[in-house]
Amino acid sequence: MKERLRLLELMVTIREFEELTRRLYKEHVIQGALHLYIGEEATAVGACAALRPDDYILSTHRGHGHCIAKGGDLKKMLAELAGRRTGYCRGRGGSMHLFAPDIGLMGGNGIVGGGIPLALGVAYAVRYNETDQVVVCFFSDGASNQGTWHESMNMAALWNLPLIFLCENNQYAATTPVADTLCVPDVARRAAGYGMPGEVVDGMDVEAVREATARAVSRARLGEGPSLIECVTFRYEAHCMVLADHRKRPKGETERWQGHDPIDLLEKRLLNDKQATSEEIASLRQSVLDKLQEAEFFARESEFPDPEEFRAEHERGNWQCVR
Amino acid sequence: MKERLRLLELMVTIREFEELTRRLYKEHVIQGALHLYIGEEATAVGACAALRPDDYILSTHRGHGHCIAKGGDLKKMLAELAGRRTGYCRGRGGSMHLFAPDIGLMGGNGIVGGGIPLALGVAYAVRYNETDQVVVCFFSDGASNQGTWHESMNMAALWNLPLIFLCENNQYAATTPVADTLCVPDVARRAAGYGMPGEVVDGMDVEAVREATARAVSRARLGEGPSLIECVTFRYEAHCMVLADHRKRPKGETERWQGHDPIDLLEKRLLNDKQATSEEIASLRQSVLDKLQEAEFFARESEFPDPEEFRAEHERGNWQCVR
Amino acid sequence: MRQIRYTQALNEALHEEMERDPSVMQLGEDIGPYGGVWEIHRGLLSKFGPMRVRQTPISECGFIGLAVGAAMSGLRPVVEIMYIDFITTAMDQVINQAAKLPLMSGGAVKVPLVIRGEQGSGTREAAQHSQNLESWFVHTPGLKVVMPSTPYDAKGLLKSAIRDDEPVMFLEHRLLYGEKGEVPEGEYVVPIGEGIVRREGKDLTVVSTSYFLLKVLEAAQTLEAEGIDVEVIDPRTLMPLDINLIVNSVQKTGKLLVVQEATVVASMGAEIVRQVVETAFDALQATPRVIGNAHVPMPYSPVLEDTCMPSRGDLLETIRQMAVGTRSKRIVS
Amino acid sequence: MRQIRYTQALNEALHEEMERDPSVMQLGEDIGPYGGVWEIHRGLLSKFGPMRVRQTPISECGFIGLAVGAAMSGLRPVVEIMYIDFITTAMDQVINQAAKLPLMSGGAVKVPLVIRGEQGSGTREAAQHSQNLESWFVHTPGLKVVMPSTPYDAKGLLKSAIRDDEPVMFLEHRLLYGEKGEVPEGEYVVPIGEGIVRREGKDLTVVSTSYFLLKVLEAAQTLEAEGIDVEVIDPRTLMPLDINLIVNSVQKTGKLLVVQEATVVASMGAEIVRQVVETAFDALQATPRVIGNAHVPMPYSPVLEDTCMPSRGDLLETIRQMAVGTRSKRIVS
Ligand SMILES: Cc1ncc(C[n+]2csc(CCOP(=O)(O)OP(=O)(O)O)c2C)c(N)n1
Ligand SMILES: Cc1ncc(C[n+]2csc(CCOP(=O)(O)OP(=O)(O)O)c2C)c(N)n1
Ligand SMILES: [Mg+2]
Ligand SMILES: [Mg+2]
Repeated sequence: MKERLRLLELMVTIREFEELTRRLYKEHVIQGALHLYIGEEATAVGACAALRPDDYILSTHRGHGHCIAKGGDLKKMLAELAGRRTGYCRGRGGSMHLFAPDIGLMGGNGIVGGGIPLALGVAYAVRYNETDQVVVCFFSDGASNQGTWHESMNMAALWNLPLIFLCENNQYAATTPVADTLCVPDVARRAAGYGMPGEVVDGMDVEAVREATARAVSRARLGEGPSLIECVTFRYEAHCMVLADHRKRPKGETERWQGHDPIDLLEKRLLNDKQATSEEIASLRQSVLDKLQEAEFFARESEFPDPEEFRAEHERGNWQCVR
Repeated sequence: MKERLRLLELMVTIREFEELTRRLYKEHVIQGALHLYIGEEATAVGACAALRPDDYILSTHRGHGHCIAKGGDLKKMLAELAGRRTGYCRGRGGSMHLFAPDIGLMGGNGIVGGGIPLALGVAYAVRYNETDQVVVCFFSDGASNQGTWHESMNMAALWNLPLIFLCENNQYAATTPVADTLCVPDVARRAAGYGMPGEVVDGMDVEAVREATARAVSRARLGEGPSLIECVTFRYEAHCMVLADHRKRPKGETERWQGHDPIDLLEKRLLNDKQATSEEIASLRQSVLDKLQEAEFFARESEFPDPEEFRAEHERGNWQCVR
Repeated sequence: MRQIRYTQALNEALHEEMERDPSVMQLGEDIGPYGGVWEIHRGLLSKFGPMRVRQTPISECGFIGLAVGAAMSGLRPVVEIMYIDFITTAMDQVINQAAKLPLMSGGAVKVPLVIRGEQGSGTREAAQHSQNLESWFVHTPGLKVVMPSTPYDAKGLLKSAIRDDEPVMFLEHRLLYGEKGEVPEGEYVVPIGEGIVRREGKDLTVVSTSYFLLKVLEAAQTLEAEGIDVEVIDPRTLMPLDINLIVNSVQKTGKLLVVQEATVVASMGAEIVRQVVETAFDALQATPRVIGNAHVPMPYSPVLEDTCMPSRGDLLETIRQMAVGTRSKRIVS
Repeated sequence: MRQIRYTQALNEALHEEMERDPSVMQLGEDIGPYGGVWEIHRGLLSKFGPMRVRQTPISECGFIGLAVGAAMSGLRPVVEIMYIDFITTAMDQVINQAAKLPLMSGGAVKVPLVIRGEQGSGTREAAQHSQNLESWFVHTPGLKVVMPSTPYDAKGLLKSAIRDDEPVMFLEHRLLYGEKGEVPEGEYVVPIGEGIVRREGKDLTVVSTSYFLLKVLEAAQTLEAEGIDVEVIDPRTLMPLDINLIVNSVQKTGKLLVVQEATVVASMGAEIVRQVVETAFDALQATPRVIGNAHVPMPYSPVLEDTCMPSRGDLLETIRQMAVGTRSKRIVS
């Protein structure tokens, strides 16, 4: 029960975090690229729930959820998104580039498919060091059509690496529906071409995701090699803050998925199974909001990085050509 | 019967052509990179036998066989290999870069896997122009692990292009055996991940290759989309003229494959089926040698390109920085 | 004359060229129903259908290769790369295929291909979305490189690029997309390879392209009040470069400043200096200079991004120094 | 001192560094039982086993990415790219990942990675196997770029590169592989960022790297007989560049010639001119020049390849002209 509440809390944290970033973006506190994870909370939370703290994940451009699910510090996250020196990357990375090796997050990535070979390398290092850690590589449907995906699937299988390819099939790559880019009905069936187990799971069901990931994790830990898991999920919002692609979706599509919302789903289970009351859930949400308020305060109050210091740090910066 | 003799003639032509290039390389008439096709004759000849003259092929770094099988002019080929102005590419391309659009050869390629997306584009143009031509894309086992292969397989299937992915699995990529690079026993099984038919055929049996290709061609012509064919074959010689990797193969491996030689195989069939006599075969070989001698003479006698002319042709050449 | 946005000018060029020539086609991500994330493909899909307006998977290497193959086969593909930063995933097809096959084939195939996309810094998108990569393409034989700074040039040069038989890298800047400018109705082209004097002056030649050109023109305006008379040249095409236009100007002003957004080391700016020095060394009355972005991967934080780019103040100061500062005192034997 | 080949020097560096540091590992095609197509990996697999000497599929983007990920995790991968031309297939991992992640992560991860491989023209391998791409990497913030010309430097710089915490592009030349030179037994390193005066002289500074340096030294020797006294500088590292060494030399000779194999436009040569002009304009007594390969994709035919590269005669002639020719007569106000 505790565990289920924890899953709920993480999903609520992600959702509310995203709502907060949306507000901060409108205020220009956050700038640049911002991709919301709303609707997909169950995949990050379910997958990371099957991991140990010392396991690794690699994230994408849509990475806030992954970071929170792996135990990321909300303050450092928001500070990073706001470009402050107290952020995870001292303000140098921003939303798409959260790095937190201390919690096993080896980075987001602004290049679609760009992080997949990096995950391969992290998994390679795990085997090199002969530990029993595992690596989860998050990517979405769009990225699965990049050449890097194929090359990495092949090498992971060839060398039996402890790597879980975790596809968040959220039905779209930017404005493009998955049926327009993927020549087969699902990504998972491609696993067979690499002699790897491939499984499709309900990506809105956090417990189903956790179970599927746990199976793959235990294979990987036992040295039985990589797996591919495809979580069927949905992005409720726009691709990013400057596109309004979600407005052009087929009528009713978003609503249909919202009817199968991952947070609602788990809440209902908790209530049904009498593991929590509505009041408890409400107070959990409130405590999340409180933490986020603190984080917001922290980010807003944090200093920006110091340009002087930055220039001094980068002596090859050729600064005499800038000014 | 005529047809079978034609297949034999083409295979013998390829083999003898390669023997000739080897000699010319030692004499420095041919320079740079030279990759012999000896042992693999049945794949090019079998595949091209299923094509019409106006169909297209795309070739690789090991492309002499493809060019001959598609009807290439031996003189222009050898002249190209010798860097003469009478060559297929006026001496600018050399061995890895035979282009002969007049016979449907849209180029060799020095980048492993680099030609696969080009084949996709040629097939796209065929559909664009609404003709019933088809395109065969040759590549070997090594190239199948490049990202371009995956991206091209997906798009070819997605848009139902008249493209045949023809894998010449010759067991090695340079010095590396296929088992060290391919995480599954064969390339063909990856076709399923693209909803494409995938077939393994005996690449030493020219008629088997022709039949398999013919099936794929007829699908493609009818608008039923791409196919993958894997021809199991073997490269008898070194990867190229400057490596001696073939000397380091497991004992007896090359000999085993030579015991299943594509030319011998077809010769035996012709003799068995009484479609040719030994004398006829000997005279066929002789006529091939005669043609090659003519081609050699042509290449040797041909002029080199004129540097002056070349410089004049390339006005952006920045020639004042060269001399 | 009517004023239209840069993106609209591009959109018009695509519409007109696709109407004019049935072999012209579009490839790229999200260019279908949505009309492209930059909205440059609006209306194309419904008018020309999916064969000619092909929305692709995120497979840049594959679809740029497709474009090269299609171009070899007689089509004229125009490919959108959403951010130039992503061209790294397809460099082989650009560099080893598109740029080289026409020569390697001895002319047996042509590659009439346009790869267009936006680049640039200044939008807080961090290092993987902030590069200016024109110098790579300029350095690569076999490519033409175009960098229009106005809606007029964007339209006219895109039409020229599409009609060109060689591969053209057509580099836009996302901060130019919202800029408006005069664009006549009806047919015109801007030839590839011709620069333009954007402002005449006698004290200093400033060469600048793309979005930075706007800042240079604004600085020139400001400095006019101080009596500094800046000549501003927009090469528009970087390969081939209209070096005569630049050299003539330097012959007049005796001074050269290149202002670019790209990092400076081994860049187009360095190249312009090299060429000017080589052809007009004796005309130079001061050290020629290049200013541009710092040599660091672009950081996200607004304060850091700003410190990595020449500011308005930096620009004014550099021009002032060069225009009125002490001249070189050297006497040559 | 013993003389060994360039490839053997590299091989020794790999052996020694792998012995010294268990986190050093090798990745690349054909580097296993065969020992690499250039034979630089001889003996490594049997000594260190397949985890540390990993022969890869032809998946450059994937295995360079693997190397970046492994480097982020504390290993020190050394990747062989068989010809630098093939780096185009992996540019994203080099440019957007290796070069940028250390900064973007705010230092949370390091990428101690060496990508080494040979480049160059002159072997009749045509345009897809003949490029010199150092200028791209020099232009890209976040990378160091090394180009050793002797076996001694090859070994010493490779050891430094492996110990460096930043990604290093280590660019060899296949025509150097057979060259022999003095290499002491035992431990030494050559620091990254230090150039060297290969020959002292007073008439002209020639800056050259890699294989062309050998031709420059030979030309200098020849010209000595004509009384032309050439100073030859080998920067060895292009990023960071030992510009002081070059500028000091130009202060002395008053003349600069850069000789490179890369095409000239927007290249390292242009950059050296830019920096010298910017810091030592007044010292220049003649127009600085850059010579290098023609701006065309390299054709196969020997006669054409030769015409695209500066010949020995071209080199002699250029040096002669610059050394003894008419000096610039300009008098500056
Ligand atoms: C190589 C590359 N191509 C294109 C883009 C632009 N882009 C950013 S996100 C995105 C869509 C990604 O789709 P998907 O992989 O399904 O991830 P999702 O956004 O659905 O999480 C695109 C096209 C990019 N960042 N990198
Ligand atoms: C992208 C790239 N990587 C590496 C090479 C070097 N190389 C040339 S041929 C070859 C082996 C190719 O193997 P395969 O695809 O099986 O073709 P085969 O030689 O067996 O016909 C390699 C590694 C190359 N030309 N291009
Ligand atoms: Mg998606
Ligand atoms: Mg092979």
